[in-house]
This record gives sequence, structure tokens and C-alpha cells, in this order.
Amino acid sequence: MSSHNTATIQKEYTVFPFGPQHPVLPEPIQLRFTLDEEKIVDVVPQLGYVHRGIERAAELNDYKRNIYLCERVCGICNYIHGMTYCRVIEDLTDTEVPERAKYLRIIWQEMGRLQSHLLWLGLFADAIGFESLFMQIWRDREIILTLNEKTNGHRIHLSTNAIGGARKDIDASLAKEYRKDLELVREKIKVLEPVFYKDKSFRQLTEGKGILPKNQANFMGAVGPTIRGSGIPQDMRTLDPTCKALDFKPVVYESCDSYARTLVRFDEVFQSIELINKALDQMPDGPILNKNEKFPEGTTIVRTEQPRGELIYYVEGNGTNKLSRVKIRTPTGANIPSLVSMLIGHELPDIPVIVHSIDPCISCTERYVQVKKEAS
Amino acid sequence: MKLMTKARLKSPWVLHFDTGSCNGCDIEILAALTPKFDAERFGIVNIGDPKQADILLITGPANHRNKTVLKNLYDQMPEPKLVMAIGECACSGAIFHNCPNTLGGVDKVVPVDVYVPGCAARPEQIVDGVVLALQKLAEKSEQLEKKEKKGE
Amino acid sequence: MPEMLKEILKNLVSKPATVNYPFVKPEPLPATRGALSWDMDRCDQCQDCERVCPSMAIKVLPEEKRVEYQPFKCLFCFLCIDNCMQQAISNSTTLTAPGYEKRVEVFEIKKQ
Amino acid sequence: MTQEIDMALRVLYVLSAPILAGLLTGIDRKLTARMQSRMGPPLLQPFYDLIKLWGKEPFITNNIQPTLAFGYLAFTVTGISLIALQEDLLFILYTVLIADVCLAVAAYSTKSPYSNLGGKRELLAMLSIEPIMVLTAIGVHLITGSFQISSIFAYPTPLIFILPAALAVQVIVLVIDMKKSPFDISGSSHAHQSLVRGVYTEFSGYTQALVELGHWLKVYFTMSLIALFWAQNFLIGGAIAFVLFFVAILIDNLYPRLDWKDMLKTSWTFGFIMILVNLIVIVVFKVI
Repeated sequence: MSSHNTATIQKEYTVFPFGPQHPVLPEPIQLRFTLDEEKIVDVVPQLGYVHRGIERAAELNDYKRNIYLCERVCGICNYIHGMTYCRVIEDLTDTEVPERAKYLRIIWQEMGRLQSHLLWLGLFADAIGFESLFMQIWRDREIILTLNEKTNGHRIHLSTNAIGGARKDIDASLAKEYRKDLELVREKIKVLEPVFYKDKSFRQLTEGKGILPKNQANFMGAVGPTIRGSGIPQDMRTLDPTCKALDFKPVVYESCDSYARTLVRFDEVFQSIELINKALDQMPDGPILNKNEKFPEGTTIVRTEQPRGELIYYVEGNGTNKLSRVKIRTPTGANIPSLVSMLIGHELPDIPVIVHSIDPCISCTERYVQVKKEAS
Repeated sequence: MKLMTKARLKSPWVLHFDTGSCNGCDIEILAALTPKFDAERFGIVNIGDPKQADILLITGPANHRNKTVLKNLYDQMPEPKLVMAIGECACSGAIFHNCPNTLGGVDKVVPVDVYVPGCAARPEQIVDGVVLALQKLAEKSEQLEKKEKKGE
Repeated sequence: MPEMLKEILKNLVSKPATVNYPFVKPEPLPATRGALSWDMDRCDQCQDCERVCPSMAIKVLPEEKRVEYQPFKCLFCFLCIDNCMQQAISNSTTLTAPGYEKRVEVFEIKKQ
Repeated sequence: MTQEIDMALRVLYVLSAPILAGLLTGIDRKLTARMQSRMGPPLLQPFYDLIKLWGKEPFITNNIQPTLAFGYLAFTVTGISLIALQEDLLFILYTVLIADVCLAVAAYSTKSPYSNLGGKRELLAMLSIEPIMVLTAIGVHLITGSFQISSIFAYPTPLIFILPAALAVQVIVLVIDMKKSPFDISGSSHAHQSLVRGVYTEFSGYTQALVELGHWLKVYFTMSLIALFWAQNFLIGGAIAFVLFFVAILIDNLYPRLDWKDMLKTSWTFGFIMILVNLIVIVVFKVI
């Protein structure tokens, strides 16, 4: 317990609003910092600027339309959102997914992760003022987006999810292009390895910033690269039998700081490329879609691994074409308590580093409504 | 063309505000600034400060909480200013049309000059939209100069 | 030693990665999901497209014999194309152009 | 006749300052873009920006700010004119210091926390530049026996041979003056990530145009001082300044933004020691 000495001089604190509109955060969240000179004394995150009420809309919609709504929970990890929703409905309607579709899902899921991690590495570089690195990574990321466009017709929103499989297939010639372009990306990102591993100024900025010890990470319920950077090998992909068949092992770093979280993501870029290549090799031939017109009934939970961490969909079906409850738990929402605990005690220039180190995706986060009891 | 109008067309500084989009358009706006599309060719600089911006890029359908923020940002921008709604949901709400907390399009909060379609809007479309916006800016600039002359 | 040095100098002497977009228009990829159009000779006004559209961008009015399509509401998910029995809906690789107003595109059946 | 040419050159130096300084900023933006494998804006982009800012509706937060913005520009111009008049180096340094103070006070005069923090960091930036500048001036005094710039011109050998370490350290000054990373802590020409736009946050319209022009001229002023290291031939001097300018841009792309503590550390330890060693070598070995 900290002891409060009332005899100390009343300090004057500055309240420093960070957001809702701020260049370091493209998304509107407000972090109200209480600063003592430049030292952070307190942080209050204020949410609700991007609250749209998706969960409610998902109950109003026909359950088939929800795929596209769920994809737009978050534009960066859109495929995984849609896929998780499809898996939930498949669970509820006892639909068997063809083997080939399972591999296709792995490929696109990893493409999403690749795109998202490169995006993050760039944004992180931008947040610490390393503009050339940002431009470099985003230039190389365009290769992946073009690849997305070649298969699905759009750079960001793949829209290839369907209940019972996939809407599009990867044929032999496309698979060849995938291999070729991914090799190109791998080479180009490999060149940047010394920047992340050796560059003194980069390490100076990230090492020891935003420490989240192992037990604290567990206690705060951190997920994804945030918890893997704290030395806990928690990855939902290990629960996926198809991923297991590709002998997947989570990337773990032990140093618990922003640097560890950066390296987790940097290594996962290569891991994803490897996974896609393996999936392309092992993908069996066969149908890709198994249609089932049954209405969902019962309740279920599906957990998948988003680029930012664990994603949970909980759905209650009632045997009609509308669902009675859709609950989405996204990784950033789970990481915000850890973020607050990381920030306190650091200085103002460290804010961008630490805030970015959890890869905040606010549009993912905001689905819940805080109901305040009015004092009567 | 007058020098001032030309200068205004050559240096549109943008301010980006997310009113609840899925992030797809936001990252595409950023992608438009990065090497492949390099919006700085047109003098576009992503400035974080509403007081120094010329074009407000809005993504997302706007909701009851951020509409005040959006209105504030719009009011803080000095004339001549333009508003671009980027993406389908900023234009009309699109997929979020039946979400209980959205207004369905930013034109319900601030006047929109250029609508850019696409879900998510691609960098090409954003660049096309900026080119359209610049034509409107030229008109606005000339009107402003006429007004100034009359004022004198 | 700063590690970016080699890359930066390489960039400085090599050609920029920029596509000079509005002046140089690259070939659109064949899979690109672009603007939609209705072939009204084929359309039998079954409203399948209206029913599947996730964002309610399509309105089929059988009494007035026309289809109203809002490109500023469309998600370009192409569910309508997949679900059209008559194969009346086709897409092009040209992207929907931005505009000063939210256009509504109307496709009408020609009166005989 | 030579006196008249000399006079004409001096007038030309002052009058062409805004154009050359603007072009320098244009070159800077183009080079930065090319280093990031982008095409970059046209060379005249800074002028378009400036004219546009002049025509924009200003939001004046308080009455003192336009005056201070003008002061920033005016004192910088005074500094450049004093170089042309070949005045006292210390006098020139402190005149330009007043310009910086004007900017910091203008930033402090508003209530915005971003602006205030930017102002504070601007003062810290001044604090880290000043020792290097003054020590270099002392070095010049040691060599030529006078603080007057005219004495540098009169001295037979270029300063670069006697004060090479001092010249190298000027890169730090240039980086801080250009507000480039790693030391762009008080504000930069692009959206600044943690402080929005730092000291520039509260400027808009013509006040921003004044400050922008002031900033270009500030860089031009620093480069002019660097050119004095080969004062005998101003073309070579200019080339030296340009090389340092290029190095500063390179450094901008090589490093992320560091702390103000790192800035003070770099300039006060590395900068200080380099110049001191240089001066001691001069005194001990009697190079002069």
C-alpha cells in the first residue's frame, strides 16, 4: 500500500487529453493523462467514440447477412471476424466444412495477420518518429494487398467468408503467384531485420518501456502478442486442428516490454508466411463449400486468434433466421486494463510507444455500453 | 488562374477523423500517403491540427457521441475548407444502416462536399476524390476572393 | 551504426515505388470488384438481389419495372451477382467514381 | 569597383534569402521523399504552402501571438542581415536567440497543453544549441583574435582546416534547427506524433505563414554560419553547408525521435567535448 503524506505540497497536475482526434491514434479513443511535469500519474481511457451497436444490429439482421456485418467490426482483421462468425453458425447448424476450405481459411487468416502485423510495424515506426521505416514497411505491404486483390477483388475486405466453407478458391496458377510474392515479401522484410534487432536508437526507445510482468499479464487478462511478449505462450491457433497439422508453435519473448511485443509481431510475420506456404503445399483437392440451409439453434462459443489476440464469439440461436444474442469479445478490449497499468509511471514521450505496443484497434473494442446508475 | 487559387489547389492539407468506421478506410487513407500512391505529390500533408487543415476526411457513419467532436473539428477549421466523406458508411451508413447508435452518414452532422464510395475506399478512389474536391476548392477560393474584393 | 542507412541510400538512387496514379492508370486486375450494372433484358424482377444485399443498396420495384441501385451504399460484396438466377447482374473492373452527390443508378426495362 | 560588387553581393544575399530558403525546404522535402522511395512534392511546394497559409482565414487565439510570430520572423531576418554586415558573431547569435524566445513565448501564450509543452521543448532545444554555437564563436576568437565576421573573411586560411571538429558538430545544430528527428521534439513540419504540432499547434493562417517563413530563414541562417567555415570562397562555403544539410536529412531518416534528455546529452557531451578537444589542440599545438 502506498502511504499518502498529506503534509506534502499540493502538486499541480496537468490534464493532457490524448484524443479523440490525434495524429498518433488514427482512431478516436480518449486517454486523459494526468501529468506531473512530464510524468504520467493517472490515465483514464474514455471509450464510446466509435460505438455503433453492432451486437444489436446482428440480432436484427438475417443471420446470413451478419457475415458482412461481422467483417466490418474491424477492417484490419476483417477476415478473421467473418470466419469466426461462420464457424459459430457452422457449430450451431452442424455443418461440416470441407477439408480444402479449412486450409483456405488458414491461408486467408494468415494473410490477414501478415497484413495487420506489417501495418502495425509501420504505424509503430511512425509513432516513434521513424518515418523512413514506416514508408519502407508500407511499401512492402502493398505486395500483400495486391495479392489480396488478385484473389478476392479487394485490397482490404476479402469478403470470401461463407457459412460452410469459402466463396473463392485458390487455383494452381494463383498458388504459384502466392508463393512467389510471399517470397518477395519475406526477402524485403528480412532486410529490415537488423533495424529491429540491432538498431540502438530503436532499442533505446522500446526496451524497458511499458513493462507488463508475467503474473500481471495473466491477472489483467492480456491476450495476443501482448501476453506472448510477457512470456506466456497463449495462442488460440494451437486449438485449431488444421493449424496443428501444420506444426504451429507460438512465438514467445520473455522481456515483458514494448520491445518484446514488437519482436513477437516481427517474428510472426515470417511465421505467417511459412504457414501459408505449408498450407498451400498440403491443401487437398475437393469442394470448398458445403451449403446447409438449417437455422441456427442453441448456444456456442468459438475462440480464434486475431492479429491482436484472442477473439471470442458467443452466439445464441433460437431456430429462426434471426439470432437472439451475439456477443463479441475482442482483444483490444481485453488489453486496455493492461495498457493502463503499463502507462503509469512513464513519461510523456513514451506514450506513443506504449499505447501502440498493444496494437489498439478501437473500432474492434467498442461494442459494449456502460450503463451508469444515476444517483437518486 | 490567380496565384492564391493556384496555391490553394497545390497544397491541400488534410485532417483525418474517424467517426466509427471499421478502420478499413483509415488504413487506406494512410496507404494513400505511403510510397505506392504518395499523396504528397499533390502537396497533401496529413496534419493533425484542425486549425491548419484544408480538407477534413471523415470515415465512418458518425454516432451520437462523436458527432459533437466532429462538429467541433469542422468549426475549428478555417475557410476555405472542404469535407470529404470517405467510404460507404461515411456516405450513407451502408452496412451499419440498422445499427442503433449510428446516424447513417456524416452529412447529417456536417455538410459534405465530396462523397468517395468503396468499402473500403481504395487509395485510387481517394486520390480521384481529392481531384474532384480540388475543383470545388477552386470555386470556393474564387468566391472567397470576390467576397474580399466587395468587402474592400 | 544506424541500420537503415543501406536501405535509404538504395532508395535514393533507385526509381521511386510511386505509381503516378491519376496520370498513369495501371491495368485493373481481372478479379477487381468494381461498379455493378443490371442487364434489364435478363432481369425478371425476382428481388433475390434485394433480399441478400447486406446493406440494402438495391431496390427492385417490379410494378414500375425498374431497379434502383445506390453505389454509395453498396459494399461490393457481390452476393447479388452470386445469387442472381438470371445472371442479369454484371460487374466491371472500373471502380465507382466519387461524386459531389450520392447518385442513385436506375435501370429500367424498356417498354415494348 | 570590387567594393561595389561586394556591396551588391551582400544585398543579394539578404534579398534572395527567402527564395533560397524556400528552395532549400523544397529540396529537403524532395530528398526526404526519395529516401523513402516516394516521388515527393514539386520543388516549389513550400511556396505554395506559404501563399495558401497567407490566404487562409486566421484563428487568432490572443492578441500577442501575431506580434510574437512577426518578432520571430523579424529577429531571424535581422540575424541574416547582420551576417551580411559582417557584424559581431556573439551579437548575431543572441539576436537570433531572441527570435527563438519569441516563438517559445508565443507557444506559451495560449492555453493549449500541446503548445505549452512544445514551447518548453523549444526552450530546451535552444539550451542544447547555444553552448555549441558560443564555443564555436570562442574558437573563432582564438584564431582570428576577434568576434567580428569580417575578421574571418580577412583570415588567410579557411576555418575548416583549423576547426574541423567544430564543423562536424554543426550537424547537431542543423538537425535541431531544422526540427528533424531524432531531435524534432518541439514540433516538425509534418504531423508530429505525440504533441500534434508542438509549438506550431496554435498558429493558423497568416501567423503560421510568418512562423513558417521564419523557420525557413532560421535554417538558412544556420547554413550561412556553416558556410563561414570557408568564408574566402562562398561557393565552397555553400557547398560545405549543403553537404551538412544533406547529412542532416539523412540523419532524419535514420533515427526515430528521441527524448529531450538525449538531445541535451548528445549536444552537451558529444558536441562540447568535440569542440573543446579541437580548441585545446589549437592552443597546445599552436596551429594558428
